[in-house]
Amino acid sequence: MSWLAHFNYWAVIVVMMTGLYMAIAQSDLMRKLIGITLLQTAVFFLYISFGFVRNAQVPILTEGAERYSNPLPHVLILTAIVVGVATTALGLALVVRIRERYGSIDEAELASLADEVEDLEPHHDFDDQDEHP
Amino acid sequence: MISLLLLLFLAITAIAIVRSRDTLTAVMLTGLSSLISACLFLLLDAADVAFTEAAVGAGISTLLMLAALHAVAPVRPQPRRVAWPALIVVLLCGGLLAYGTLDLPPFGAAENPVHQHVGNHYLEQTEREIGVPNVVTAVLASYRGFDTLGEVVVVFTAGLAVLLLIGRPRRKDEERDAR
Amino acid sequence: MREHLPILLVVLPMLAAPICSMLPRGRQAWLLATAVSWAVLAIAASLLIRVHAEGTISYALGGWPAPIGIEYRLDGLNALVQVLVAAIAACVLPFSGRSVQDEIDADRQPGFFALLLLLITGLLGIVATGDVFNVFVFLEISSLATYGLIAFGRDRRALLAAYRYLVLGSIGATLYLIGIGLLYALTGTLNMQDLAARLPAVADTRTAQTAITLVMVGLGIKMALFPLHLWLPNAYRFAPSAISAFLPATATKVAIYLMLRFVFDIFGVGFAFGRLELNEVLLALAAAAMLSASLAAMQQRDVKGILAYSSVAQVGYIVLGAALATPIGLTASLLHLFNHALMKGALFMAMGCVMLRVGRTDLDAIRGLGRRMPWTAAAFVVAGLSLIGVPLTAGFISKWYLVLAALEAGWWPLVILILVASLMALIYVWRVVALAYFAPNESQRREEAPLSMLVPLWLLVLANIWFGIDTRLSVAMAESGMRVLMAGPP
Amino acid sequence: MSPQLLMLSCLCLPLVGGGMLLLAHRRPRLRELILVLTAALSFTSALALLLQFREGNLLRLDLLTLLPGLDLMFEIEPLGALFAVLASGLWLPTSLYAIGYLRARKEEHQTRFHFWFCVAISATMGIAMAGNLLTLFVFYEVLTLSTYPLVTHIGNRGAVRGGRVYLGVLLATSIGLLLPAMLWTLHVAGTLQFTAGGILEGKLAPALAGLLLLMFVLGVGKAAVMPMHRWLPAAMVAPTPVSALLHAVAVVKAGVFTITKVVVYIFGTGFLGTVPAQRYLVYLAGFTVIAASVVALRQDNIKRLLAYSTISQLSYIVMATLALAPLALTGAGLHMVAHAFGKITLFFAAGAIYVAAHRTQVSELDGMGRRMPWTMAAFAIGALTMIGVPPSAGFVSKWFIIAGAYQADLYFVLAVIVLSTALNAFYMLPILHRAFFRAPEGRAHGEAPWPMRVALVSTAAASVLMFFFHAPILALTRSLTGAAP
Repeated sequence: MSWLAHFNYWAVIVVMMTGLYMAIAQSDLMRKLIGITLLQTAVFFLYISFGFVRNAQVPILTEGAERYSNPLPHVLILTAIVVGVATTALGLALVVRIRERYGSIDEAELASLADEVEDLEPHHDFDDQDEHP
Repeated sequence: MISLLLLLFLAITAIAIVRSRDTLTAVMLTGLSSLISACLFLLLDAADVAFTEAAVGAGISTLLMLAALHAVAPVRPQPRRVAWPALIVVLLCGGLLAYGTLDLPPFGAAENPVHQHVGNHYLEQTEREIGVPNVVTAVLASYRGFDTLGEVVVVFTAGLAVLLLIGRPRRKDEERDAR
Repeated sequence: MREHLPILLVVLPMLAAPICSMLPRGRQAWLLATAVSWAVLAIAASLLIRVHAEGTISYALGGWPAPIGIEYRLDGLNALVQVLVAAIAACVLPFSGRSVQDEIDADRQPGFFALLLLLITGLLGIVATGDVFNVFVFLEISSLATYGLIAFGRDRRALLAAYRYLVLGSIGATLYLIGIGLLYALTGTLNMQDLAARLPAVADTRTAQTAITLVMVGLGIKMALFPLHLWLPNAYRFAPSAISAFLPATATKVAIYLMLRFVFDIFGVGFAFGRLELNEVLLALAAAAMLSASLAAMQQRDVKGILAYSSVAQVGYIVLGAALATPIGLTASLLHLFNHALMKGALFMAMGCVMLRVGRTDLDAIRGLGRRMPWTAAAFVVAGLSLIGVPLTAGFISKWYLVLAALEAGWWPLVILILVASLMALIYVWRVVALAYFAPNESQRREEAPLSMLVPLWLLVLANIWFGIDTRLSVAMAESGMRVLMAGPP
Repeated sequence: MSPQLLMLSCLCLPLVGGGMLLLAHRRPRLRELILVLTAALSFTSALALLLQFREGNLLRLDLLTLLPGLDLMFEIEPLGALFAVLASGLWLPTSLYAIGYLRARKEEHQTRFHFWFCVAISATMGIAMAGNLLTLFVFYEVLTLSTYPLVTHIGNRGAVRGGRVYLGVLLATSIGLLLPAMLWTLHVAGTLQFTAGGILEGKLAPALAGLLLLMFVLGVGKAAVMPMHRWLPAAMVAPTPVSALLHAVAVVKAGVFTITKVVVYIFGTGFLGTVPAQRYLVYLAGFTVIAASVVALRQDNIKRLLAYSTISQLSYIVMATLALAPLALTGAGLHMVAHAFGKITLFFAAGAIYVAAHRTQVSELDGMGRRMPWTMAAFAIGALTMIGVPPSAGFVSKWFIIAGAYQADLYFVLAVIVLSTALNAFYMLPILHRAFFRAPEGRAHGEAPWPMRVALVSTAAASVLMFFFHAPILALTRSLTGAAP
């Protein structure tokens, strides 16, 4: 039973680590953000499961209810969801701008682009370079 | 039991996302995973969170991603390569978390410390102190109202930053880039 | 009014930000932001004085007492950090007027200043609050504002730097969130004081150990602790001048403050350093940071890059002092936190002046600076001497304490390490100085930066000298902060 | 004037003068008047201070608290008073000399030059009067930094390279060795106050004390004990007045002064006698004496030759100090003064030759004695001082060192002195021979401008006078050994 009791945590950890892996390893900038979203979603679940009470009710006070789930994690996660989506939005805006000015959103390519420009003409505004090869 | 199945499904979705080659698929699957977790939240008695996750996580977030994907398209398919250093870091991190969850209080038990201290106060006192039946709303708006204010500021900050990044015509940049 | 000052400090820039963003002209936004920053400094200073006179100030937000509601709690430590943040802001904002005019499109300037105010709000909020989740919310405010501000850099690589910081910063914040989630699951509270009181009962669990590790890693990313510093160099390098002057002096410092708070006040030294021996990990990382980042700084071709890597090395110094966990080590750490803000602020501001007049900050742009911009170059020299740790500058004082702390703890190798890193600082600073004064440059035209930039710059430079000669104030402040930390969990 | 005010004026007069120079930078004559006046006033106040000290007044000044428990404070003791008078006294002729030199060479940035010179002198005063090791260290670093713009004054590639070595060696040794040595001392003794009899006795194992002493001796790069001597030849790119006052007197003497202070007031000669490793440092200093002389033999550039000669002569002083014999210590104090007079004269002469004849090499000096009789006569006196022949000051000091070495049965020191005297003669006498006994060649030229001549004649005269009237100096240095029984 002990391992079954922790099964939900382990499943969540798998999701978390999948997200983390995407954010670190995948070179497409969009996919990194997807990874972060995934990571955050898993964390939300973690919090909510902390607040869960078996055989209890949604924390809306009603007549006759004995037990409620803990409302505090819900509150925290409501905040965290909004914060998460705000981060995603900003990240996406950055990706769009990067695509506009570099013509690519692949990390490996971007790194080589930046180096290339630096070597060619180190002393001028880099923005002057043509960005659509 | 349903929740366990859903969780398994969520994990499978996550794996599918990481293995997907096409970013559009990944985005759609992310939306799906948000929906699954919204269902899970509902099963775990978190109605407000479930609703928000469905609306914001599965809805707005997916929409934003689709819009961004449209703006940056075409995106080349992701090569299937395993980045070993990252994998090792991730496995270590996951191992640590798994280790850490071993000593967590039993899942769903009413005697857990979480339910004894502050949380209990909210449940017992909200009716008297706030007078709103929905405890989540009470905590959100009053007990921890400052967090909510902070949340609004976060949204404002992100909105402002996004607007400044892509919201207005950027003639200067375009001139610069065109040269 | 007086009792509401703690919250007013945070809310004032928060409310000013939307107004600022709606102003039609950049100039007006700048004036408003500057006025707000000065008001914030005045409030922060008055709070610090009050803390010293009356002891810890606790402010219950919304009137709900501590564990139920969110609490702002100011003691000798965070009141000091608040003053530091506010003072740097009050210096950087007047300075930013001209450089922003030069570097940022006119129609985006009000937004820029609004974001800067939000960044200040976030940092002040993190420092003031006594609630670990509230920390997360304000951490995100400051982080999002930072990502946006870095992206304002003219160089297109600024966008990439901002993006990379966003990814790493979000991972850091999420790890922190998991960490405090685990703590919450163990104790049922989010209030720092309450956590500290309830943690000892569950300290033996694997969950608590994991939680502390996650919190430290999350904060490690935010404070750019080696090897989690990879986001920092490019972020500082490509950010607009005003931002690269503001960030190193404040953002990493606030993250370090938070780490100190967690280790000493919440977890307690006995747990974090005694049982988990995190201090040894921290010492090793600090040492690695000092050496590797100094080496990297020596290889940079861009002065802002040099300064950025040097910042990573200096984080190592600060962590080093803290990891010794002795009164004198902590004093050294806090002193260096304060002094490093002064010197890095000044150095990056000097680069802001160069950016304005020359348009770039690579080593070639520095050639002949002594002739062309004598005041800027002189400011760089003095602040650079402070960074090296030459006597009569603030840098000397903090390094003196650090070495003394290492000696006291009997860590001989650390003494050598600190001195070697100082010598490396000598090399990378002097490379710039030599170019500024001895390298010929075709243009010998005098083109000094405007007074609006020179005055704040020299204010910081003089502070470097002042706190190197008269150390009563800075040492007393650091010691009062140290006492807060050494007192440990209540 | 109260003694405290006098000490403050010693420290601040050069700074104030420097500030006024900057203000008067558009009016060269006024500027130079200010310079000479400042130098004269500084000398007067240093002299007054010395007199006060001899009357037995307690001269102590707490300026401010740099670190808790560690003040920036000054206290006069015999050697310091001597050093202050020496440095400020020689500043007066040097300022005259510098005015003549810079004008004749039509150098750029003359105001900047004089300003940094003033700062350097002020730092030297700080070193001379320092009452604890921290104060000494602070002014030591200020001296390094303020002389850097002087070394690189010419601003060409060679000057920059020389400046880099100069700053690199001096800062690296002081941060890398002197600072940790000082912190170690503080850690062990709990104080850095200069105290008669030392502060370390009984607090440090002899083996560790040896290591600490090694850190001090090598950490004080300004004393140019090998292998930390490279900066001194490098500093010769500086204009000659800098080499003359700073790199023959102020900076290098600050180095040996620091070592002497550490030996006498930090370790205490009594305690140091029990430290076995101290003997090896005597050998190191002796080796430096010989090796630097050998290198000097092979130099053709006059200033480089003089630089190596300085390295050698400095190690005399270090060696005599470390010999720990009372008479040798007296000799060390005397030699500080004697070498200062002699070496500054030599540099003055070298600079005069450069200005008047544009010659920098020994091999170009044929017949110079006839073209520039005053200059070469002064040069001869300086050379005799270096060798230690009567009637020059060098004889007196060497005599005391030899007597001290004999007293302490240090035959190694005796051998070194004898050998190096021979070596000194080998590299100095050929120059005199060339100058006075060979026919001049090339275009005819006269002496250097009069301010330079006045300066070099007066210092040459001083080094002869010191041979006859060394009693007051002797009394001072004697009281130094009295302070450390």
